[in-house]
Amino acid sequence: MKPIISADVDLLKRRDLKNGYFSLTFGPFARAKQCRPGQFVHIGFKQSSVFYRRAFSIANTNADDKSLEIILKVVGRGSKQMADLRIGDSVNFLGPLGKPFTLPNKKQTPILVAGGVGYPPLFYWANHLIARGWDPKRIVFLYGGQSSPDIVDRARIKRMGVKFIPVTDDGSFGERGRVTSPLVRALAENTYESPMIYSCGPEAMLKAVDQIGTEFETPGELAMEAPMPCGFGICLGCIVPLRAGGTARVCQEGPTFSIGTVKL
Amino acid sequence: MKPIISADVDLLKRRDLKNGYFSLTFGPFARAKQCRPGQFVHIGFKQSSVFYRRAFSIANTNADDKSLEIILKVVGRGSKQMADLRIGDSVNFLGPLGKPFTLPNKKQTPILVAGGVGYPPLFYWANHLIARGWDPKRIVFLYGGQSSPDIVDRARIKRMGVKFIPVTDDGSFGERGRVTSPLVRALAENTYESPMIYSCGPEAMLKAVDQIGTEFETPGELAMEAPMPCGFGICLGCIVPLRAGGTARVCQEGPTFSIGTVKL
Amino acid sequence: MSKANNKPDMLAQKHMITKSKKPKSKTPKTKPDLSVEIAGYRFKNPIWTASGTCGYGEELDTIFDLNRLGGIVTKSITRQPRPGHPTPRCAEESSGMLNAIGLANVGVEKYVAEKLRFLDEYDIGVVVNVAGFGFDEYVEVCAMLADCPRADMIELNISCPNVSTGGIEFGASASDVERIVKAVKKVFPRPIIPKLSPNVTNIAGIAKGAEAGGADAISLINTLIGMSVDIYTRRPGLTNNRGGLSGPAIKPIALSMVNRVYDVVDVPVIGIGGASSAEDVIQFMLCGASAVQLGTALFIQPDLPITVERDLKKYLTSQGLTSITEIIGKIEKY
Amino acid sequence: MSKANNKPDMLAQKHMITKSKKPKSKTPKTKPDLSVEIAGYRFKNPIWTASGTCGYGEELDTIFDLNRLGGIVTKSITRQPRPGHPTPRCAEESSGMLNAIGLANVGVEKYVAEKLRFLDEYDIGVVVNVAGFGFDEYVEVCAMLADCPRADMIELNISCPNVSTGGIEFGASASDVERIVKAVKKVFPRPIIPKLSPNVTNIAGIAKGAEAGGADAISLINTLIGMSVDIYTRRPGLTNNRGGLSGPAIKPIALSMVNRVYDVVDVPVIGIGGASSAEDVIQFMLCGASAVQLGTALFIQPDLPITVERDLKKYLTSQGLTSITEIIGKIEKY
Ligand SMILES: Cc1cc2nc3c(=O)[nH]c(=O)nc-3n(C[C@H](O)[C@H](O)[C@H](O)COP(=O)(O)OP(=O)(O)OC[C@H]3O[C@@H](n4cnc5c(N)ncnc54)[C@H](O)[C@@H]3O)c2cc1C
Ligand SMILES: Cc1cc2nc3c(=O)[nH]c(=O)nc-3n(C[C@H](O)[C@H](O)[C@H](O)COP(=O)(O)OP(=O)(O)OC[C@H]3O[C@@H](n4cnc5c(N)ncnc54)[C@H](O)[C@@H]3O)c2cc1C
Ligand SMILES: Cc1cc2nc3c(=O)[nH]c(=O)nc-3n(C[C@H](O)[C@H](O)[C@H](O)COP(=O)(O)O)c2cc1C
Ligand SMILES: Cc1cc2nc3c(=O)[nH]c(=O)nc-3n(C[C@H](O)[C@H](O)[C@H](O)COP(=O)(O)O)c2cc1C
Ligand code: FES
Ligand code: FES
Repeated sequence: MKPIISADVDLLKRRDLKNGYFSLTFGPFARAKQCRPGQFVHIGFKQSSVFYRRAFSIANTNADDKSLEIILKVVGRGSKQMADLRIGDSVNFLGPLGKPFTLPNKKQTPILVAGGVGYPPLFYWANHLIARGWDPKRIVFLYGGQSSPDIVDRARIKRMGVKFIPVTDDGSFGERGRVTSPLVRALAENTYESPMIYSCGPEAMLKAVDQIGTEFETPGELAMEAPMPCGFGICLGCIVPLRAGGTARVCQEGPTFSIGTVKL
Repeated sequence: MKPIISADVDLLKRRDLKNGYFSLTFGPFARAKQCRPGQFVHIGFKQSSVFYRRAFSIANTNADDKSLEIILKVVGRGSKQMADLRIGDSVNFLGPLGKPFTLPNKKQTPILVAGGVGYPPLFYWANHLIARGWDPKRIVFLYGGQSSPDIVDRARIKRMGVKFIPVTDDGSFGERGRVTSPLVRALAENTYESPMIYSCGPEAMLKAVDQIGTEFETPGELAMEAPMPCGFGICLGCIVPLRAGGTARVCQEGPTFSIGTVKL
Repeated sequence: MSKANNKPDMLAQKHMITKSKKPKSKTPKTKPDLSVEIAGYRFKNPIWTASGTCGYGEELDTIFDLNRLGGIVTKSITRQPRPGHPTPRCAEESSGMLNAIGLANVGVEKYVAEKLRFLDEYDIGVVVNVAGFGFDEYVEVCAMLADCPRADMIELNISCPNVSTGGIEFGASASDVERIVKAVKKVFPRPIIPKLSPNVTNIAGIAKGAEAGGADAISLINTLIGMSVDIYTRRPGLTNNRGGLSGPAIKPIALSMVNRVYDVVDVPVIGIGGASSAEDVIQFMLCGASAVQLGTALFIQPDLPITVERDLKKYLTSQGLTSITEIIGKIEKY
Repeated sequence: MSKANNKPDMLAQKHMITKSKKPKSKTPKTKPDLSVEIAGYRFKNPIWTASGTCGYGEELDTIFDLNRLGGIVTKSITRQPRPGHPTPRCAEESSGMLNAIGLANVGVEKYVAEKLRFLDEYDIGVVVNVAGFGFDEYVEVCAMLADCPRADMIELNISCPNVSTGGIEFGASASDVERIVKAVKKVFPRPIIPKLSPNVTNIAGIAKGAEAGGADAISLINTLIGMSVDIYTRRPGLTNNRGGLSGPAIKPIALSMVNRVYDVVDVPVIGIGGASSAEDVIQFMLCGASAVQLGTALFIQPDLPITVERDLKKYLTSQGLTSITEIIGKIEKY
């Protein structure tokens, strides 16, 4: 059994999360059970105006019906095409791809730092940790966006029972400011025992999180993005430079990288 | 007001006529009222694996709701994509294009000779003639196909009340043989007063009809097909050679040509 | 079409493409200005239609008002009328098409008598594309157009790959291009725009040849030589076996060549190749084009020029620019 | 990797690509035969993967069994390891993409020590693609591969347009190509396949140069030089400014060039450029290719080789053919 498959899946469920965000659930995907948070699927279209596949973080899976959820924001042609899919439409999944987040040890406090459309893998990660026996109350979920509507899917986050700290640039929901502010505060004030950061979001945010983690000597992992022609390591198109020298492929050595690894 | 428009229309109705045939009704199309039998629309897709538009004969129009029907057979990528459309999907119509059939004079007996997917413009034509006051019983509708399922849409044809003469290669519906046999018979036996032929179908059939018309000195018009990059006369890609020398564009000087005009 | 009419200024007046005399005004305008100047003429916008993809203009005018165009480049004309190659002479490809129309055209005489006259009514730049099967034919046809005031400029199709006896040979050699441009410049008093073939090793060299010959502007690219074959009949997709590839497929190649040529010549460059949107037109202009011809895209979206015009204005406004000329060649290379 | 191993016959035995000795059997087979012979070797099918689009094989093998391939052409290697250009080094286009990876690779030493070894386990033809920044580097790298029995053949990337100091210069001149092929033939005892650049005026002439130099086969095409630009940042899509266009967009150009070369050389031709289906592979073979490399299409459909293999068999059966070799060059031109 090859670990990665290319398989057609149908759109089973479509939720409009408003403000250009959509949750799409596809299935059945034979590798749903093998998927791990931090990994992604590379999605190909039948009829398309885009040439590459598009990568989307896995936002959830259901081992029973082998379904897989992604959450996206419409920003260009590919995401538009995704959002325009209708129930029953079929796309091609290539996956699961990439290196998942690594589990914290039981002493550590997972601090999830999501920015905008970086939310999906962290939702999956929180769910996964809880399923693995983590106390939801011990999972810190920082979630930043420009404005209130950018903090999507709140009901589900609350239902998980994690320590949910929303932050918006304009203060229209949660704390006003940058999502990195409560992070810095928590680390500076030693609010949580052995913090371990998991972050996904815009590059500028990841860069800040990387600096913060490095400064406070807090371990963590960043889930990165890059334009991905192939998504599984053969094109060398998605590289990032490493601090230690050389380069790494985001799709293969990533998308999750330890804090301090990538030259951001 | 420009005679030809490019306009987005929605799929309003979709009938599976079996055996790969589909009837698709689109609208609203602002030029529905200006359309005439023999004309076609050139259809463009939003998301597509084909590059050109695809030409489809107008099979009917409804001036009230500005809808337009086409009937197609799935034979390749473009027609497949059409057949896969779902209610509410949108395509782009360019049209109406091409030279319509010309009206017979009141003494003439219109003999419509349809072969396979050449049926749609002739259905429209019969309807149109009836609407213009022609006695349905004086309209002869020869319709040939390989086998019974190729004679689609029979109920509607019967409802029109025309003199319907189906012909199949294998005799599974109507007369056995070629659709040209009853045509030759009718012309040889002078069955109808001042016959005027209108035909659409595969090239081999049109060639036969052209020969028959020429031989029996019976006037008529053939609706032709050709691969059409542009559909409105600017690419010069759809030419046919003329008997009188030179060439004609099927999309512009056609698709309807008088019998004896084109070198078939 | 008397000789007396044959003055750029009068022509320009008549067709509203004014010969620019004074420097561009510096006062900010409310409406973004799409006009561009090429070889001493001002076109109301940089949107032209490409030769062979807009006929002689009549059919396009049944879909949108031709006056909306900056310029029209008519189908290549030759000395004699030509039926072109037998069908199939077009073939559909991924994001593009092959064609080997074979220079079907009405011949220069009928062109001047009928086709050019149709354009008299329009306030657009008329660029007459001329093709030939030999050095002398080019010169002869251009000379015949000298007295036609409506022929604002000539685009010299030295790059048509479809006819084995002509076209490509000129286009592939810098010295041939220089020679032919020099010769037609002598017989045609208005601007000459050689149209370059992309099927060459060194497009910059060819462009320099054209400039040395006296080209007033350079347009590129024509189609790339391509082929297709039906796997069941084993027949090529075109009766001419080979044809020219056009459409979005070739846009990256066209952008690269336009930019190469822009970097080495002083005359204006006119971009052609796969442009299908205002974004594409802007890309060509950033790479150095002063105007952009829409070709194959017209087959897919015939009223594209109207959309492009609107979107170009939107772009300028969004970028805080007042004139489209501000973007010409403004790519910021690494 | 001792010298003793370095015999075609032993190699062939080990990797099941048998050196063909006897003429093809004429008895009709039930199973269609996809095997092809190139430069004295028999590949189990004509489906290869193209250099730079399949890495060194490891990743592809996580998706399908590499053994299903006829051959693999590994990513260009150079004398020294190279990080390549900074990102962005790929850009999406209509039916294709631009890349200027910049010959990122592990260098020949690590390649031989690690990457080539991985392929030891597979019964496929291994074609090592070699690039260089000068005449001497090509020769040096090829010489270092002479003693690696797993390097069944070398594909010489004389056509990489991305690195301004090398690549394109060789590929654009017939005499340069002849010279470089001659030189590497002296140091590498197995077949040499020069890979031609499409960015030339006369591909047939270049191919003849390669053949004169002793090429055992000729592969083409590499990418076409292209460019893109972001209209908001005004930055090129690639840090290298220009890159190579690949994908379905270039297939018609590739088919035409393959056919041109097939018509003028006697050695086998290997087709590359936009192939994305069995139909495409058949088109290349009808135009003269003895094998076809799948490139960019692997990014879109990584298990494509499996589908192509199945569909090639279906095609042969539907056409009443027993061997894929029966279609090579069998286009019926007008
Ligand atoms: C490993 C990985 C995981 C990803 N997970 C998700 C996910 O869970 N949800 C999701 O919505 N997207 C995700 N993306 C991004 C996604 O793959 C697409 O890049 C994104 O949807 C834009 O594609 P497009 O075709 O719509 O835009 P394009 O047409 O390619 O680009 C349009 C414009 O949007 C900009 N743009 C590109 N990507 C983004 C982005 N991510 N955010 C904002 N602007 C952008 C481009 O710069 C461009 O200007 C992921 C990417 C990777 C590599
Ligand atoms: C003026 C005009 C009117 C038309 N009206 C109709 C209509 O009313 N209904 C309709 O179904 N089609 C009609 N067509 C044909 C239609 O435009 C397409 O050519 C047809 O649907 C095939 O396109 P495709 O993309 O599916 O096939 P492609 O992928 O282009 O071709 C697939 C295969 O089908 C073959 N093929 C192409 N056209 C036909 C055809 N018409 N019949 C059988 N085989 C074909 C091709 O040779 C090829 O082998 C009309 C064409 C023209 C020019
Ligand atoms: C059907 C067709 C016919 C063409 N005829 C001519 C021609 O007569 N003369 C000419 O110079 N170019 C001709 N061209 C080339 C176009 O003018 C243009 O250079 C080329 O198609 C690339 O632009 P595009 O991709 O926007 O179409 C033709 C192109 C097409 C598609
Ligand atoms: C990302 C990428 C990297 C490539 N790297 C190389 C390379 O290292 N050496 C080489 O000879 N060709 C390289 N090529 C060219 C391909 O091998 C092939 O010739 C070209 O892409 C055309 O084929 P395609 O359209 O099927 O991809 C590369 C192509 C791509 C897309
Ligand atoms: S996307 Fe191709 S190597 Fe990462
Ligand atoms: S389809 Fe273009 S001229 Fe008829």
